Amino acid sequence: MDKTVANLATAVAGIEDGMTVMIGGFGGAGSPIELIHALIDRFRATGHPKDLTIINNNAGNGHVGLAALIEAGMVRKLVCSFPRSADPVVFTDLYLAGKIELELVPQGTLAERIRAGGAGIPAFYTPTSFGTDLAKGKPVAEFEGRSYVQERWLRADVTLVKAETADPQGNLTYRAAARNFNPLMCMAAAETVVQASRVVPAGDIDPESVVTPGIFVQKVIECANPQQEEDLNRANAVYPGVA
Amino acid sequence: MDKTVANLATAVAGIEDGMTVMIGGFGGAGSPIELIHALIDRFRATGHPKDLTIINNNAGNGHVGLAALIEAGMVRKLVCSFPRSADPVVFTDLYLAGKIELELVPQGTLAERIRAGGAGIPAFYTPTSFGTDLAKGKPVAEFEGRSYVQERWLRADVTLVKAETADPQGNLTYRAAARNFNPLMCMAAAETVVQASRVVPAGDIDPESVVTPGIFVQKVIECANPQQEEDLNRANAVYPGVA
Amino acid sequence: MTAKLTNNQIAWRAAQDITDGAYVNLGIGFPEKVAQYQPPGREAIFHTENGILNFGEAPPQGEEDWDLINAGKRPVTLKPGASFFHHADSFAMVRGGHLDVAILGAYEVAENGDLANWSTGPKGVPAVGGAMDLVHGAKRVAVITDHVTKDGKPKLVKRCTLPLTGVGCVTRVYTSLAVIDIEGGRFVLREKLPSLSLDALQAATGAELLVSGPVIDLIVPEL
Amino acid sequence: MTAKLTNNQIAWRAAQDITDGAYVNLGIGFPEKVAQYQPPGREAIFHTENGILNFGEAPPQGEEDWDLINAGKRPVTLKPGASFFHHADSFAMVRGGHLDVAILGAYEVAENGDLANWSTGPKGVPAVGGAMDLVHGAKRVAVITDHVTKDGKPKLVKRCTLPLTGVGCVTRVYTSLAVIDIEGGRFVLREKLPSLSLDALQAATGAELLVSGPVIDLIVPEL
Repeated sequence: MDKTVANLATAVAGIEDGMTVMIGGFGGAGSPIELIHALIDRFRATGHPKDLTIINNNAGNGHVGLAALIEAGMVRKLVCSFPRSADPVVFTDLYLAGKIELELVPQGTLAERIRAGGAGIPAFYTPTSFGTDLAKGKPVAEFEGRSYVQERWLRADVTLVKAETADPQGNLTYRAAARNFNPLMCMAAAETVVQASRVVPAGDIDPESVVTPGIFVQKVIECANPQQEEDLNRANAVYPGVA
Repeated sequence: MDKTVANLATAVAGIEDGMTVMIGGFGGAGSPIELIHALIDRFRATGHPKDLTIINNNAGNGHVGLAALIEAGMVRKLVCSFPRSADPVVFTDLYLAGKIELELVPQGTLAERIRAGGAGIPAFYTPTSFGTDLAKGKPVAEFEGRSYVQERWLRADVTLVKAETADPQGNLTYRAAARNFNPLMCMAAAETVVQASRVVPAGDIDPESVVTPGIFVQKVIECANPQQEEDLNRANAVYPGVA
Repeated sequence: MTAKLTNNQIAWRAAQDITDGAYVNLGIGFPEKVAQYQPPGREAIFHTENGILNFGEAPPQGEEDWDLINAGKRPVTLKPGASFFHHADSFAMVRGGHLDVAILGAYEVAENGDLANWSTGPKGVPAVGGAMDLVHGAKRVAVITDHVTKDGKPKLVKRCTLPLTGVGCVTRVYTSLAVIDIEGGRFVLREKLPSLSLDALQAATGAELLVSGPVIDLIVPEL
Repeated sequence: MTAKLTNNQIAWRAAQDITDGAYVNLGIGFPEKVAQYQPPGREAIFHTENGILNFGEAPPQGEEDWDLINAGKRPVTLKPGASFFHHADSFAMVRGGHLDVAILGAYEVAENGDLANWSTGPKGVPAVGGAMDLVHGAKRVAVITDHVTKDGKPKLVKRCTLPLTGVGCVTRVYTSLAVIDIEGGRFVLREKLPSLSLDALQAATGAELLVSGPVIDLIVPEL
């Protein structure tokens, strides 16, 4: 069993117009910049994929990664908890112009909805957002004298994540707080695509240390020395750069 | 911060009559035999605790560990998925005599209910058990054309688990398939008590390899070379042994 | 009825349908045998509910590690690429539709896909384990079973009489006599022992067998 | 009104109520300052939503690791005993009641414990982050805030007018002028700046201040 693919283009080839795509990362930590940029390359070459629904905690920062994907005009709707950032101009401008849809979800609810999608739980109850605008229209129920909001699972056609180490079976480890949403999103998509800083032979990752078991992963591509969104933004990088 | 306690008696001192106690392990793997036996010792010395509700995947095997706890007459009710074993005579006899209550829960639902208890999710929907006797009396709902059963969280007063490595802050690792229910039960109790085969200084467990973060743990006791239920049963051990 | 497949032969037949790289859960007991008969060149990855992916066969006697067991509490070994995880993650794999196949035993299978395999009624101590999760989780749920009970009564029935494990969940049944799909609420015969007449097979079956295409000879090696 | 506490001083006061060994989440921005003022001999363990327990202060400039950040996306360091976990586990800690204290900023706090701190209304881009989870998760939810807005309007009010973050969730408010508990749907004054009259404090507060016991002088060091 070998889930590694030959190049970034092949890695993102499964994403089609109108799909729902989860993208891992919290801000720049754990953000699969190379996969996102490969998707932008494809769009610039072919006009596809577009009309994407993107699920991520944030809305991008600067003009690289997720922000560049939005700036390229590929995103119809964003599901996230915190679309503000140090330099959120790309999303902010489109949103205020009514050109991109936003579903705002409390961060813990976002995480739990994604996990539920991966775990086959279509709905659950949470105290979060009860009595607030973000609970409007959602069923409410009382358990043991306290009120809760019913939330639904989130699932995706494709997930793009960044890992630290992968093996050909798709077993993954992450690096520090770059873990964040990545393991959950791996569970919740029909196809999970992983960029890993290192691909090692099966058996080289200690079975005790595997964070994402390979059953949740369909494609693996090695991206040694991946770019970090924060570094790119500090260098005022723009993707794609001016030719 | 030092959550280590001096001895097994102190470790299990928080368990009182009528409490709900989660006990980790799947069969013998991950079963905290020393903590269970310490609890039996206390009961034999003081008559307490009794009328316990025990949550475990199984119902014990032979005459040690959980089976010995049941045999001692301390357990009023058992919540489990699989109360059969190679030598289930202790539970079977009491159950058929109507002297112990059983709540039978599908294994995945049991795990998810415990996780829900730890994660502040009072209820969730699962396809498991729909249309079966185990769904009787439970609310049913349809999502996206499929029927699901509503299940409620499980929480405990005290959890007893076995870990491989612990530090004084309560960070834990497990050993192989001895992990099973232990990390979930740590999350779901007001007081989590851990017997660890090794206690190491804070910082000695790689932050990437911590399976149970210390926030879920209240007491840690080192039990080097813990007994394994399977070995005890193969030796026909009985706890407490004949004096 | 004379000839029938042994359990090993039923397990062999079921194993032929497992594709390379499939994630598979085998029920406790008889279904565990399926792992022994993977066709050469194919490698399935086996999942056990108690938190291991990619485990291998039993260790030699005396080398058991009782922390390294399967859902049947029997000792196993690890293959390269194995991983450990807790029970909630394990059943996320099950319930979340990540397993390709679950192969389970049965007391009864009905033509509507209902399965009864956990309880023989109100007597004794009930035990369910992970069966109810598996039948609603894996992409394909198959059953391996003797075609009839020890008393010669059909196990493939119109409607289950024993307590259900799951509703409308089984899609293929490998028996000691035949391979039968469940489609549109009907048993559809795919393969049968060549020595067995269709009438004899129907007589041993508790609901009508539909023949909607060629019926292949069910031929398996001596095992 | 003349004298008031600086943000550092408000943070210092809030820090005095954090017990040794407490698990604490500090909201993004101003509340992060609380970590700087732990009393000697006490050590809290700080949680950040993005998956770290027991992180420490920012690294020296130039030594940032951008995979090691807090919920405010600022670089942090690790203390011995730190751990990493994914977002679902992180919010299990929050929602499951495992945090001892969450300290958050506020636009408005009402006498019934309602908090508004995520949206100033329909203008602009809304962003909520983890605030709505924290207010329903931590065992104790406290607010630190200037007593009044930049325009001098009360932030402690009878009922919130801005979109709510949570209902009936705040139990203590540390302001630039006072320490106020919320009990039984009322603001109960515990401490106030000694230079400030009760009338002046009441005038700066949008709901009645109950005095049900001794009011202690709110005295903090120069910071």
